[in-house]
Amino acid sequence: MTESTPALPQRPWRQRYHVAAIGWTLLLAVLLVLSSLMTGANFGTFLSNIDQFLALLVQMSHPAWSYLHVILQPLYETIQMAVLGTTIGAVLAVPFALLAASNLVGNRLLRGLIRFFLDLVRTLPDLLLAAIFVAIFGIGSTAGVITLAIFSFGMVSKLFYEVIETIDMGPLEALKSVGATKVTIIWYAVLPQILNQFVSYFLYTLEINVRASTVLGYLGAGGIGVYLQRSLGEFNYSATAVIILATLVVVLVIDGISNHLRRVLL
Amino acid sequence: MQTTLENHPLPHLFWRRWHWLLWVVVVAGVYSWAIGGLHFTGIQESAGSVSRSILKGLLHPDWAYVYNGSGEDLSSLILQTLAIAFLGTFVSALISVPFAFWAARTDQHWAHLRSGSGKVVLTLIRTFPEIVLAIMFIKAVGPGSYAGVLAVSIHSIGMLGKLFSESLENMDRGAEEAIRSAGGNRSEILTLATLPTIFPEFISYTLYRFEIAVRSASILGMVGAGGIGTPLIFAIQTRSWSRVGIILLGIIVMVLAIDSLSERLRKKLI
Amino acid sequence: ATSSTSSSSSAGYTPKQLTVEFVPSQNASTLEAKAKPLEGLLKKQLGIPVKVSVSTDYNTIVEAMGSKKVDVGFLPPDAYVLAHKQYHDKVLLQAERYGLKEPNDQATKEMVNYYRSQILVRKDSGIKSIKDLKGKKIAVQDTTSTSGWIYPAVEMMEHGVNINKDGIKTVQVKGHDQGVLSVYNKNTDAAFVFQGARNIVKKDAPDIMSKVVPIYTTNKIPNDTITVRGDMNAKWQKKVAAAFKAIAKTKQGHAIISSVYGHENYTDSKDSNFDIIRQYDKKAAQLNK
Amino acid sequence: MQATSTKPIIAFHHVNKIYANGTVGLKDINFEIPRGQFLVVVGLSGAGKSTLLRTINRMHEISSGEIRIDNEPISDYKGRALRQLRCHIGMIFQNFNLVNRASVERNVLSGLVGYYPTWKCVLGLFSAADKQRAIQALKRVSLTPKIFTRADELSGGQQQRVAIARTLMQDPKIILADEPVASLDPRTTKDVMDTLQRLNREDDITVIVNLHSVALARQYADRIIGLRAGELVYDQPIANVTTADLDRIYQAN
Amino acid sequence: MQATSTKPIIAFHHVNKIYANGTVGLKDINFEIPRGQFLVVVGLSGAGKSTLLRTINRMHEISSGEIRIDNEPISDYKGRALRQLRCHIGMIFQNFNLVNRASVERNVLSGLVGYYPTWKCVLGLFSAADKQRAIQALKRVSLTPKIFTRADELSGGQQQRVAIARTLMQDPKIILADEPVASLDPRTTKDVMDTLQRLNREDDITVIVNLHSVALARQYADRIIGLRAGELVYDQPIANVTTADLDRIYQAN
Ligand SMILES: Nc1ncnc2c1ncn2[C@@H]1O[C@H](COP(=O)(O)OP(=O)(O)OP(=O)(O)O)[C@@H](O)[C@H]1O
Ligand SMILES: Nc1ncnc2c1ncn2[C@@H]1O[C@H](COP(=O)(O)OP(=O)(O)OP(=O)(O)O)[C@@H](O)[C@H]1O
Ligand SMILES: [Mg+2]
Ligand SMILES: [Mg+2]
Repeated sequence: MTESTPALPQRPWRQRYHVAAIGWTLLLAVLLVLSSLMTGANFGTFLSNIDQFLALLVQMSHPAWSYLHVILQPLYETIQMAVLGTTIGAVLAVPFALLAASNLVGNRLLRGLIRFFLDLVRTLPDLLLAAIFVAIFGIGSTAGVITLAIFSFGMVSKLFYEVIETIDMGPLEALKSVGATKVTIIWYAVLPQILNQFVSYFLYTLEINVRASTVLGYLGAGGIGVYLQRSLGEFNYSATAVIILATLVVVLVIDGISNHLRRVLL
Repeated sequence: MQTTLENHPLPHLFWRRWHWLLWVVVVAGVYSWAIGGLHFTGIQESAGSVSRSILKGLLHPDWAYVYNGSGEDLSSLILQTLAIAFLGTFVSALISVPFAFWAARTDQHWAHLRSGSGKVVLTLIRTFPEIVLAIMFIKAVGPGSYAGVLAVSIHSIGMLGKLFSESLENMDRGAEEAIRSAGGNRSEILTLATLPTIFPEFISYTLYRFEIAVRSASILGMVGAGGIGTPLIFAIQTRSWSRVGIILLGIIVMVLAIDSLSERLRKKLI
Repeated sequence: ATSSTSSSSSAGYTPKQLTVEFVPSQNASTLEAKAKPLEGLLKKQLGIPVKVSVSTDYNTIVEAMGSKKVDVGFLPPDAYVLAHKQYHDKVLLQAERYGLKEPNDQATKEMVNYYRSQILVRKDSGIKSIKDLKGKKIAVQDTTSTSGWIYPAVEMMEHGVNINKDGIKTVQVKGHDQGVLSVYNKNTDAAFVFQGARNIVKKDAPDIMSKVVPIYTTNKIPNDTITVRGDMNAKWQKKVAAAFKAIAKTKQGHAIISSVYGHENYTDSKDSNFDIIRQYDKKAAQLNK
Repeated sequence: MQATSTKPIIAFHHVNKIYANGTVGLKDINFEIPRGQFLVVVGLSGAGKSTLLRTINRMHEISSGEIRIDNEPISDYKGRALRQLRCHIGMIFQNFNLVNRASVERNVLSGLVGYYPTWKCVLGLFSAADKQRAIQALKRVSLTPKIFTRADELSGGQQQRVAIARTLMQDPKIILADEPVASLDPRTTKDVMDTLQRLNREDDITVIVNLHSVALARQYADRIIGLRAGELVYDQPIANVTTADLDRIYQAN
Repeated sequence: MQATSTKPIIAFHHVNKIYANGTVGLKDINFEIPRGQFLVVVGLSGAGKSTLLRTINRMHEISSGEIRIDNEPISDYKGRALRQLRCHIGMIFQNFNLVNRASVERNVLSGLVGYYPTWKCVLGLFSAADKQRAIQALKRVSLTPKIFTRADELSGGQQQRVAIARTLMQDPKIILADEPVASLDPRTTKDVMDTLQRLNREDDITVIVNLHSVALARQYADRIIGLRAGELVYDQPIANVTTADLDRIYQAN
């Protein structure tokens, strides 16, 4: 065994001096400094005023449980809106996601168009959607459901085509090799593979929608958000706490169902 | 080849074949409750003229608002929104790492309590409305985009912590095992195996969350925590649709640009 | 929550930099999220740096004034009453606007420091008076809204109609424009809105003035306030008040406050101007029991 | 062992395959496969074995030359005709390619989709006779007791046998198997290879198998062909195959 | 081939391992491994081969019995002492377990973790001498040209050789290899097994390998032991091993 040093490969100087890593770090630092300047961020101010931050938390730490019966109905309404909105959005998302997946659709142009459309939908702020649909459908659940449906559509379709792109192509090949049509292939080989992911993303979106309704209420799209705003307007933070906790329970339940279903469907 | 049934009786489980019916009933129940519980408003009498004027406004955006040098135009507010989202997401990503380790369910038994409590805390943070957080921070640091940054930093922990902890749960533990078998201790395993393995996924989630923060920074504007949200809300409230149009256009351009940038970054990372 | 008995001395808080935040009320139909012009004007008057910010929600202003992060707030009357109660904030000025008169909410030449609330119905509905509202559906604002709930509800009671009984169904809507539209679209039979709210939807529904008309107009409601932190020293309170008044007098200043906030002028105000609001609040609270 | 004098079921004429990125997959391949033969293809990794197999049922398109099945050139088949062709060629994959979440029965029945209209497939409306055939197919691979089990609850060898049963449903004239026993343990390997041999002998199905293991190749093949860098470098009936020959195929160039 | 008369480096005495869920991993295992032996462990999937290997460096804890290394019982080792023990035992995994995104050099150097204080490892402050050793280790597995390449850009066989180089950095007395060549092609398999053999012969490292392939076992082992359902059912020096024996190990009970 000779101890001579074998010839090592040459590294370009960019690699030897970690140019990329240093460059990225610098860029990050510069961006951070710029945004701190722009937003006037100053950690000291926050620390010295932390008691003011906590003041509201202290008020919230005594939830006014009697408020619960007031918000139960709007909470149901929130869930109902979220369920319908998410369902409509998710169902519409399926065909679009299939068409946007690069491993199912070879046609780049079609895929590009579909993706651009989906991107566009996702950029629409839900606030604006809510405002427009309130203007069209008036105050109430219809506007809320449609807003949530569009929001869910944008979100689910993206999550979904990303999942489709990671499926095992083996079963698709197997079906192709027995002479199956496209639709059959999707039905037999694609859908079963993504079903549990679909369910879990559906529930994830549902959860987001339940939370989103606290914001949508601000614009009159119904649900618990109206009461959140009212409690804040009355400086009634113990009621705010009840609203938050009630929402938390709903979200935890959805989370629990999601975890359970994921295990069952795995 | 005769029938097989005598030598290999087919397993026939009634429950197994029909349990999906139960699911159908449950799901149908949920939906009838959801549909029955809401009262739907139809299309309004004013819908026609309202949508027409909305459409007209959106199609004739208020171009003068794009830049007017006052520092309160679309371009400066969009920049401000980006700064809020960027700084907020960055801080949030840092804080989320310990939260993720707290909430990740690893194989030990005692971990259930730890990860369970971590998960509930993360859910609470996620559920805590951004608006309320913003009010709390405005109380602490005054109105303006700094409060927005803080609100985004804290609120994003809820989601980032969850995503991070899930990727910790699902990661390939091979490299960790290798370091352990070579005699590494906990911190060596963490820094030499766990973090390098998980790093790209963390970055990718952070970018994803950044995109969301950009979009939702408009919500913060409602309470005066900075960004493009305030003028958007005002424009909506006063039904100035051409102003809404230009702001929307700005948001679309900004989000599309961010999306494609972060998409490219993410591809590079993985 | 500091006690503020310092109004007569120069003791108390002396601002080095003045922080101003406002919530535009919907009465101004040319609402803009503009802060910079006012910053410049105030700075010229006061000689210290001024920071102006905008919010759509007065809760943040009250809370930020409570935590001494905001020195001056533009608050609607109901918010002022709450702020005074919570943090002893002090009203300096009230805004003045041109008065409105019927029909069709025409602007008068007279400057007033109050506004009113109206009950709107469709002209073809056959509802002529408050009595006809029994058994009907009414669009209202939040229960904290002065013009969208408290004044009209209390005055209806005085006319013998209890909004929470008498078969009346209330629908809470968000924004006075929505109230107007819900009547226009026949979703509700009536709506409580501030006088002039129909102007907001004029662009979207040009025939609004002829289709939707008021059947009742309430008493005067005090206009928006300019309120300062309770612990600000008296000298500075005077200085701030003077500055705002001076701005409203100059041509350039007037143009800005008028176009951005819908304010035409400022007059001195005192806390007792808002006792009327407190009375109405009390009555409304009884009504809700 | 079958006579090599019968009319060929598959014939390659000057077949070339160049991948889009310029890689040469196959280079001027010429040979014929008689009906009922058990043909084993050997070669280094990347030699083109999978490529060769996949051109036969047009899972890959060839760049030039001609492949004939039953004396028909298959290159022009499109849509329905192509699906009909594939109907009669079974394919078995190294990693089984079952739908993991579906039951064994459903996986086996999916071999029939080429014979059913799409809407019947989607609704799962298979005739009772065909369900009976699925049971028979499972019986031939000794898996009837697992009929309602989910595919991912089976061991590797069992999964591969499900894949074979799926192929049997197609009533194939040809079975293509691409490294069907890599990653299986020795006993399961024997199981699977024996099953293939039985199909070849009992039903006279032509079987073409890619194998990495020379020992297996010698044990089961009627004939061995060797590929290297896309070229056919070896072609002998089993009687003439020597160890030295095989070693040579495995030498890199 | 080493004499079996030297003092054993590893000794199992009545070792039992029962998993938390009740599965019996090992059942009353008794045997000794002399220093410098090349031992191959065979057995069906699930027989307990991995379990056996992993108890040696305490990646798994045993339930009862005793394992001695260099005549020291290892069960009580904790913290530092345990890490010291692991320092001198190299482990090679079926799926390599490299940090994919790190360079080959860094992966190899990570074998030194047991020898360096934590903070130096974390900051990557390895001595020049150790960097030189890493180059030597890579040379022994013929991978020096790839030293700055990212691990995930290597082929499977190359990755496994990086894993071996990492193990060499530990300067191990024992190498444990858990199916190091499953999923590798024959030529790469030979590469990897030859490397292990060289380490065994040249450096007198005791090598214990789990293998699925009987052919490989016979080719490289000094001695073969067989497990079935957690029990040691076979133990013979290579000279006495017959094909019939091995077939018997693979029979299910
Ligand atoms: N889709 C593809 N695009 C480009 N090149 C490909 C593609 N598929 C295979 N190749 C290349 O074609 C050559 C032959 O590949 P093929 O898969 O047929 O080899 P193989 O003999 O089956 O190898 P293995 O034993 O590893 O499966 C290889 O060099 C491979 O890299
Ligand atoms: N962490 C664990 N918890 C419970 N049971 C386990 C665990 N790990 C392994 N087992 C079980 O212990 C038995 C022995 O497993 P082991 O992994 O040692 O088998 P093996 O011989 O290495 O098999 P293979 O060839 O598949 O790797 C198996 O029945 C296995 O299911
Ligand atoms: Mg291949
Ligand atoms: Mg194992």
